[in-house]
Order: sequence, then C-alpha cells, then structure tokens
Amino acid sequence: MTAVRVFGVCAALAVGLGLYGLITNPQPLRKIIAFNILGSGVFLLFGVIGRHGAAAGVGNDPVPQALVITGVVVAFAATALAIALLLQLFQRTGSATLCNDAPRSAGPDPPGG
Amino acid sequence: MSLARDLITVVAVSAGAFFFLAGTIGLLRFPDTLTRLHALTKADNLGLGLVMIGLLPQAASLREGLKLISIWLLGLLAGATVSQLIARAARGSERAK
Amino acid sequence: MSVSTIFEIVLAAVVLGLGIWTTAVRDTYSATVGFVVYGLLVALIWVRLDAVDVALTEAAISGGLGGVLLLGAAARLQDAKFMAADTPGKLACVSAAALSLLAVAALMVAVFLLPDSASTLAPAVVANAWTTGLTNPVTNVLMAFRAMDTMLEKVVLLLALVGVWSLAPDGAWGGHPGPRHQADANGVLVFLARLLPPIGMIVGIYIFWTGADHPGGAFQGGAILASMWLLAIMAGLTDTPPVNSQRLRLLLIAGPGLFLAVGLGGFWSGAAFLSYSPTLAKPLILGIEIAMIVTITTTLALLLAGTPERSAQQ
Amino acid sequence: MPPPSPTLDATTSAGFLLVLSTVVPIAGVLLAFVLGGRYARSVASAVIPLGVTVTVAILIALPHSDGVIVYLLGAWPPPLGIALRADGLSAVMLAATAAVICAVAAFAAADFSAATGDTRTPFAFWILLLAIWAALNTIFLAGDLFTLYIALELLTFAAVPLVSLDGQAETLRAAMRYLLFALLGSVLYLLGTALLYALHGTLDVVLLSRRVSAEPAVLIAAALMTTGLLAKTALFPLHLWLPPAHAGAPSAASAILSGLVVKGSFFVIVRLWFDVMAGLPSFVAMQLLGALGAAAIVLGSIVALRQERLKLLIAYSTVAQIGYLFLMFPLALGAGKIESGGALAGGLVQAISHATAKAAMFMSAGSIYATLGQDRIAGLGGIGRILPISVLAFALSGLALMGLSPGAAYLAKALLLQAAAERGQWWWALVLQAGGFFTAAYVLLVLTYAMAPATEQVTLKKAVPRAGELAALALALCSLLLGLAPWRAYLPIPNGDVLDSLRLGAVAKMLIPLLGGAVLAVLLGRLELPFRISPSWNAMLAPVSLVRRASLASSALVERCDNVLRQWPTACICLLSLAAAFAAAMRIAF
Amino acid sequence: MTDFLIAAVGFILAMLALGLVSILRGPDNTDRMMAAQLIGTAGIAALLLLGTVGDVPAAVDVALTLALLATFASIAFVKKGQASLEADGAGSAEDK
Repeated sequence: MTAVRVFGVCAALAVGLGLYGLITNPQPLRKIIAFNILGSGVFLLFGVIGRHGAAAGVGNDPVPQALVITGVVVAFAATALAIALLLQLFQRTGSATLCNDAPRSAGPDPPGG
Repeated sequence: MSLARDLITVVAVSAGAFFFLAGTIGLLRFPDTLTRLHALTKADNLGLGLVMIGLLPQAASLREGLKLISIWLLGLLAGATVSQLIARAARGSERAK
Repeated sequence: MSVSTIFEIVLAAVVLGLGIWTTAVRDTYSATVGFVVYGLLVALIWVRLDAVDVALTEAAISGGLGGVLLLGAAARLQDAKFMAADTPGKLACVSAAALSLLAVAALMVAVFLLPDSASTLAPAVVANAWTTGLTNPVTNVLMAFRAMDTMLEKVVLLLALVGVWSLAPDGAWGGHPGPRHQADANGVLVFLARLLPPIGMIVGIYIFWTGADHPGGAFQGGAILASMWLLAIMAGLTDTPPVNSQRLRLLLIAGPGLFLAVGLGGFWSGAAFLSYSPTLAKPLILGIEIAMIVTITTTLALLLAGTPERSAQQ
Repeated sequence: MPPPSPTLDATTSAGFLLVLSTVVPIAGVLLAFVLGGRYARSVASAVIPLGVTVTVAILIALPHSDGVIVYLLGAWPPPLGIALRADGLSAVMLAATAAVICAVAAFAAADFSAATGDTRTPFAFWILLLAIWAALNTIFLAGDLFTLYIALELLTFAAVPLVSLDGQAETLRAAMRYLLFALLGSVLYLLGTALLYALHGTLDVVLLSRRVSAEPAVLIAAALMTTGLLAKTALFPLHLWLPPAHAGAPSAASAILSGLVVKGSFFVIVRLWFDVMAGLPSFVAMQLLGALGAAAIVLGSIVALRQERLKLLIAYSTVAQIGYLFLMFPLALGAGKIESGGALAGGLVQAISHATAKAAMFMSAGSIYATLGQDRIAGLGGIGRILPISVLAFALSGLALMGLSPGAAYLAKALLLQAAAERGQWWWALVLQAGGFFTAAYVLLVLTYAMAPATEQVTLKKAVPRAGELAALALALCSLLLGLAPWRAYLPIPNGDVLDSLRLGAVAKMLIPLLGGAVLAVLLGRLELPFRISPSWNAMLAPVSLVRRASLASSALVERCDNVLRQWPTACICLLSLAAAFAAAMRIAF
Repeated sequence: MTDFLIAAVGFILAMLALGLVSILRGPDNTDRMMAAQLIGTAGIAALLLLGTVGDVPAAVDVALTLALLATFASIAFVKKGQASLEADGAGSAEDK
C-alpha cells in the first residue's frame, strides 16, 4: 500500500499549492485555476483514504469515490459560475480585478436598492 | 503460446516507447513550429499505435481489443485534424508577423 | 523499493511539477494549458488508486469540459488590464507560503497516522448491493444509499445555470448563449464536427450504460455527450438554443424532477423517500439515470456556452 | 428541558415532514424554472404557504415525539445511508427562516413581478429565494456532514447571483469575491470531512459524536472545518466579502443574505461543536472564538458608525452582530462537555433575533432607498414624514437588536449573562453590555438624521411601497415580541427567572444603553449632526469636541485597519492562521 | 511481464515530463498546445499500459474518454487562434 503514502503526500502538496496560488495570485482566472488545484488535492485525499479502506473485493471504498464524484460536479459548477461572473465583469469594465478600491463604474448612483 | 504473445508485447511496446522518445526529442530540438509538429504527429500516431499492438495480445476479450483499436483510430483522427488546425494557426500567425 | 513504487513516485512528481508550474508561470494562458494537462495526469493517479469511476469523471471534466471552459475564458481575458495594487507584497507571499506549508504538513501527519485497521464502508456497500440489482458499488452509493446527495447535486448544477443566466444583459435575456459560430464548409473543424459526434455519442452512451455494473455512469456519459454537442456548436453546425425555450427547460429539469417523483413514489408505496422496492429498483434507477443523462448533457453544455449574449429574435 | 439524546435507528412517525420541508421548496425551484420569469412569482406564492405549513407541522410534532424527529432516507440507516434529524435547535431555525422568507416575499412581490416587463430579475430572484429556503432547511435537518456540504454549496450558489442581480460592475466584483472566498471556505470544510471519514468511517453526526476523540487528525479536521465555516459566516477578520455584497444587493436580497444566509454556516458550526465535537476539550479554542466575536462587535460597530450610506452601515452592523453569535461558544462549551444549555439557547435565540430584526432593517432601508433613489445617511432628512412606517420599522428593529424587552435579543442577552455569571467568565458579560451600547449608537445615529427636517427639497423617485413597508414593520414587531414565544419547548433554557423578568420594568434598563449609545454616536459618528447647537452651548462643549476629535482619529485608524483586513491576501492569510491557531489551541487544552 | 510494462509506463512518463519542459519553454502558445497534444497521447498510452498492469480493465474506458476529449481542448485553442487572426483580417470570418 505504498500508493496510499505516495499519493497522500501528493494530495497534501496539491492542497498547499492550491492554497498558495489562491492567496497570492492577483488575477481572478488564476485564482479559479488555483481553486481547482486545491480541489483536486482534496479529492485525491478522499481517493487515498478510499484506497486505504479497500475491502470486500472492492479496490477503493466506494463511498469516498461517490463523494468525490459529487464534489467534482459541484466544483465544476462553481468554476463555470465564477468564470461567467468574471467574463461579465470584464465585458462591463474592461478590467478583471477584485481590488477593493478599483475604479468606480460609470453609473451615477451606487448600486443597491 | 503465452511466450510468443509476451514477446510481441515486449517488442511492440518498446518500439512505441522509442517513438515517444523520438517525438519528445523532436519537440525539444527541432528549430521551427512546423518541423516540431511533424515530429509530434509521428510520435503520436506510431507511438500510440505500437503500444496498442503490443497490448492487443494481452487483451482479455474481443470487446477489449476492439476498444483498443478504436482508441488508436480516435487518436489518429484527432492527431490528423488537430495538427492540421495547429499548422494553419501557426502559418497564419507567421504571416501575421 | 519495487518498480511500481518508483513509478508512483515518478507520476506524483510529474503531477506536482506541473502543478507548481501552473501556479508559478507568469502567462495566464500557459497556466491554463498547464492545468488541462494536470487534470489529464490526475486521471492516471485515479486509475492507479483503483478508482476508475472517478478517473472517468476527472478525464471528462478536467481534460475535456473544464479545459475548454478555462481556455475559452483565458482567450477572452487576454486583453484584460490588471492593477498593480492587486499584487500582494513580499511579506504576504512569504506568510502565505509558510501557512500553506503548514497545511501540507498537517495533512501529511494525518495521512501517515491513518489507522492500520482502516474504517471503510466497502463491505456494507457490497453486502447491500442485492437490493438494487446493480453491481457497480459506486453507482449503488450514488443512486441508492446516498441518493439525497446526488439529487441535491443536480439542483446545485441547475442553480449554477440560473446564476450564469442571471448575469445576462437585459437586452439579451431569453436569447442564445455565447457567440454564433459560422461554419466553414470545407474546414477541418467542420469535418471533425461531422465525424466525431456520432462516435462520441456511442462512447457516451456506452459509458453511461456500462455504469450499472462497471465503472461509468450518467455524469461521465453526459459530459462526453455535452462535449460532442459543444463541438458541433463551435464548428458552427448548430446554434446554442435560446434560454427561454420551454422545451429546453423541461430537458434541464428532467433529471432532478424524475428523481424527486420517484423518491416521492417510494414515500407512498414503499418504505421511505428515495427507497426502491428490490423488484423495481433496477428499472427505476435506470429510468432516473436516463433522465439524468439528458439533464446533465444539456446543463453542462449550457454552463460552458455561458451567459446569454444575443436576443432570441436575432 | 435537557438537550435531547438523538436516536439513530428508526424513522419516527412525523419523519416525512422533514423530507417535505426540503422537497417542497426544491419542487418550487424546478417548477419556477420551467414556467419562467412570468410565472415565477406565482409559483413562489403557491409554494411558500405550503412550506410554512410543513414548518408549523414540524413545530407542533416535535414536542410530541420526545424532542427529536428522525427520518432515514431510503430507509438506509447510517453509516451507509443518510438520516434527517430535527431537534429543538433545527425547529426554531426552521421557524425563523419560514417567517423571514414570508416577509421578504411580501416585500419583494412588487419589485420582482413580471408586470414590470422584465422577466430576468423575477426569474432569478424567486428561483434563488426558494433555493435558499431549500438549502437552509436541508442544513437545519441534515444529519450527515457531506449532505451538509452540498447544502452549503447550494446556499452559496443561490446567494451569489442574488448579489449581482442588478448587473453593475461593483456588484459583480462583490459577487466574485464572495464566491471565491466561500469556495475556499467550503474546500477547507470538505478537507476536514475527509479526515473524519478516514478515522471513523462515517459522516453521520450522531455516530461521529460517539466515536470522536482528541486525536491529532480530529483536531486538524476540527480546525479546518471551523475556519472554513467561519469564512462563510464572515466572522471578523474573515468579513472581506460581506459589506460590499450585502450592501450592493437589491434590498430584498440583502434582507435574505444578512438575515438568513450567514446563519446557515453558523448553524453548521453549532452542529459541529455541540453535536460532533462536544467531547473535545476546547476551552482555549472557544475563548479564541469568543474573542473573535468580541473583536467583530467592536470593529464592526465602529466602522458602521463611520459609514456614509445606510445600507453599508447596516451591512457593517451585520458584521458586528455576527460577532454576538459567537459569544455563546465560550460560555456554553467547556472541558469536553456542554456546560451551559442556557448559553446554547441564548446563542440560537440571538441568531433568530438577528435574522428577523436585520431582515426588517434591510427591508425598511430598501423602502427608503427606493423612494429617495439614494441612501446617503446625511440625505435622510425629512424621510420620517414621508415614510413614517419604514422609519418606525427601522426604529423597532433597532430596538429589538439592542435588546429591548420582550424582544428575542433581550432574552438571548439575559441567558448569556446568566451563563457568564454561572461560569465566572465576567469578561463576556462586559462584551455583551458594550455590544448593546454600540448597537444603540448606530441606530440612534440613523434615526437622528431620519427624524431631522429636510434640508433640501426631497424629490421622490417612486411611490411609497406600502406593502413592503408593512412587511418590514411586521417582521420588526415579530422580533420585538419573540421573547414571549414558547422557547422552553424547544431549547434547553434553564429554569429560573429569566423569562419572568420580561416585564415592563425591564424597559427602564434600556435607558442606560440608549444614553451610552448616544454618547458613542456623538463621539464616533463621522457625519455632522443635522441640528445646530446654540453658541452658548459651544463653550461648554469645547472639551467634548476635543474628545470627539481624538476618538474620531482612533476610529479612522480602525477603519484603515478594516481596509487592510479586507484585502484578499490578508484575509486568506488570516484564515489559514486562524486554522493553525485553532488546532494549536485544542492541542494546548489536553 | 508486469515489471516490464511498469517500466514502460515509467519511461513514457519520463518522456511526458520532458514534453513538459517544452511546454515550459514555449516559445509561443502553438508549441504549448502541441506539447499538450503529445502529453495527451502519451497519457493515453500510459493509461492503457497501467490498466493492463493493474488488471483494471475499465482503464480502457478512461483512455477512450480521454482520446475523445483530448481533441476537444485543442479545438478550443485553435478556435481562439483563429478568432485572434480574424481580428487582424487575416482569415475568413469564422466568428463574430
């Protein structure tokens, strides 16, 4: 069962990479990619745990597998929503930044109401 | 019988691996995009094809074998069209320069 | 150290190297390409972990649909301006790195301290498989034991679509998502888009169908079908449907709708919500899955097509 | 009533109600989606009464079935299957959610109807409203950590598009930040879930509570899950996404986001600590959580007092009030067991009080915004005449938040103070009192401007939305009378004189926070006062103005600090440091 | 036999890592995409070998999916390349 250890380390490092990228990369698209790497690390961790729990003739505990499949779908939906938001933001402002003090949009009134 | 099968596997898979090596070296060493593309497609088609041939004797059933062959065919189709598209894009971008 | 351990280490190193490069590279477009390849290699790890169902999902999502989604966005954002103020300072980078490493260390501790007697539900899943008549344990978990999660996940997908659509400019509401691609009759792309979808549909349906007893299932099959549809759209052979089409919306809720209906049926006739009587379990689950593959195909394709941009009249 | 001991094994007789409370809103989502924007409102108005009926039925059934209702989905018992469980905590949250949803639906009925010609916003709004309801009900009832994860994601996916419904660039940016930070939070939660499954082979809340012990991996999981959920709840210093998102959304959406959505992840934290991890020694960690809450109260209130726009002020008030919710953790949890049921009850009642009062506040602010076309606080003069009902609703919800008897917040405060006295943790009592002062300060600040005469000719953008005003007023009144509700049937409220003290005499106690609040408002409010002080007073006030200048300078410092904390990298670093601190704190404790 | 196949997968993976170097180097996106194509093919080959080694017959299905979808990402790339060319007026109007 060396696979558990090797890929366990791999999963932990992927989580770290994703976290680092998500924090430090200024571009939203890169943040989204980093989120996906982070997610893949978490899912791999589930996979490693499932592999550790191989039993009854099943090579990988099916419950974590099912959780991962559900999680992948949710993460994909999140990515799609984030990218749609990002593209709209770009279309309306010509920039894609999440900065607090970004230039205000042309509208005369602040949003809300 | 099984020895002959294993022999085919060893020879074909080794040859396939060699073509992957050739393709990768080509990708790294060739001077311009189109020649690199040439190296790439060779590796693609032949490398995958030979690995496939090597694995055919190990396939458990006819269905398995058919799947292997269709993967190769898909790879061929994809390689052909994509490389043509890439070539066009590359030529276009050179012309644009 | 055996050959297979060395192989596993090489695989993990390649994946991580790619991940590092994807995180560190300056150019966003390259990072996107890097991530697509990363997803492809992660599928290899999943096969190695003997989780082929997940490998299929990962291949379909990261390698295929996710790649197209990210590449398309990267291409459209290439002219975007970024503000220097966004870039974190050196101190922030160092502390982020330190904390990420701390997280890595914590997770490694957790992995290395995994108890020798693993806690697993695999025997319970196998022991109860007879109730559904399906032999793929993952499908059993998804469709029977944890059916609630699967149903909620379909609602999540639908909501993501509502979210994407809700961003439409008022003028384009109800219209077609994405740009209209023109077909170039002699182009290679059109050739491919005519040749590949029939094959892809067979493969997609095969992956779906085999999911009852072997790795596969509605989501993986649906992802393949969705990408074939998108191929035809990108080649200009067909247009994205207008989002105010009633028929389209029926397709989009068919999966969760039927799931809910069957679940409620279990309520009145059988033992409980989302339970299937053993005699009817297999046809019921397959019925739900057929509705789900339709819904998944449509939802995934439309999620990729994006926000409505052209009004329905155009 | 002692906390009920949940059972596992069998569906109880009223169990199907739990299924219905999730399924009814989901069916509404699907139906509204098919029928489209033109009929979305009709679908919602048909589904909401149904959902309310189910909630009322659960409320009635619960005391008759020993305080816990269980439903095994698909008849599969955990650990293989998923159980839905309702206890007293879930019941009161279900009820509060139903009430707020009803009020917001009444408020939004005019704004989001297809009659305005646009079908995009009604389509999105009503579907998302129903989805939020479905997600919250699932969160309150789910007995499985992964089902909770999906329900949390459902909640996020429904909340994010609500923020950007008007499509302006700033709201898109706010929605994006919200989505990314919430996703980071849920990934950390998921990570913890994986670790717990690895150790104990189940994700069922009750089974885990029996198996969990203070192993290193469990501590790591607890730290990751808690911080992930804190990010979604926007507890200081993880509140970067909240002010722009809650202030920028359409008012009906703000009411939902501030009143209900943050309570979803808060409730999961409660489940985690009071059900799954109640056995962990957590004294230091809980003190840390309480300290964050205290910091949130102080910082959120000070920054709220410096806002120029009403909706931003209310959003920052939410930041402060979220801090309040976390004061119950150090008071209720101790050395490996639940020390004070009263504190737990107090925290829940506080959450409900905030849900109703804050939703009412945002709705009344929304009426004001819609009528004036803007919401600058300095420009509110004369609004008291034009929209007396909305201003009254604002005032009443403000009083409810401050803890006027017999409001829910009053009861909550009494319960928490009692717990603080019992456990000898007097410092939390201090924070509780200070919080009341701060709340009074910003409510008074707004009311002063609203009651002042108009400085310039007020032009109305829109007719006064009467139904919406009444909805806000009803909800504010509800919050103000909630102390009288039969809480004992659902929450572990200790016997004693807490409830009996809900008498008129307690009203007098309000004067102290009001006075203190007035002082704080004068000292920390950045805007010029809307009335002029006669010159003869000026001499006397000279020292006051000196103090005021000093305190304004310090509050400016606090605001700058808040600006730094709301930068993306800083907030993320705070998040990870907090996770590390929690793990370390739990490690110390044993 | 198993060891030989594992070694073959390892070798192909090493080639794949070399291909990564060329993604790293660029110089332009066309080269990156070509490298991605090569990695895709090598990945499929490795997957097939891996399935045979580990006796996971369903790995073939994964390979099939990858073969089908690997093309797909390349096409997204090419579409984008065409779109930017057309903006310069170099190609026929494929996209609006």
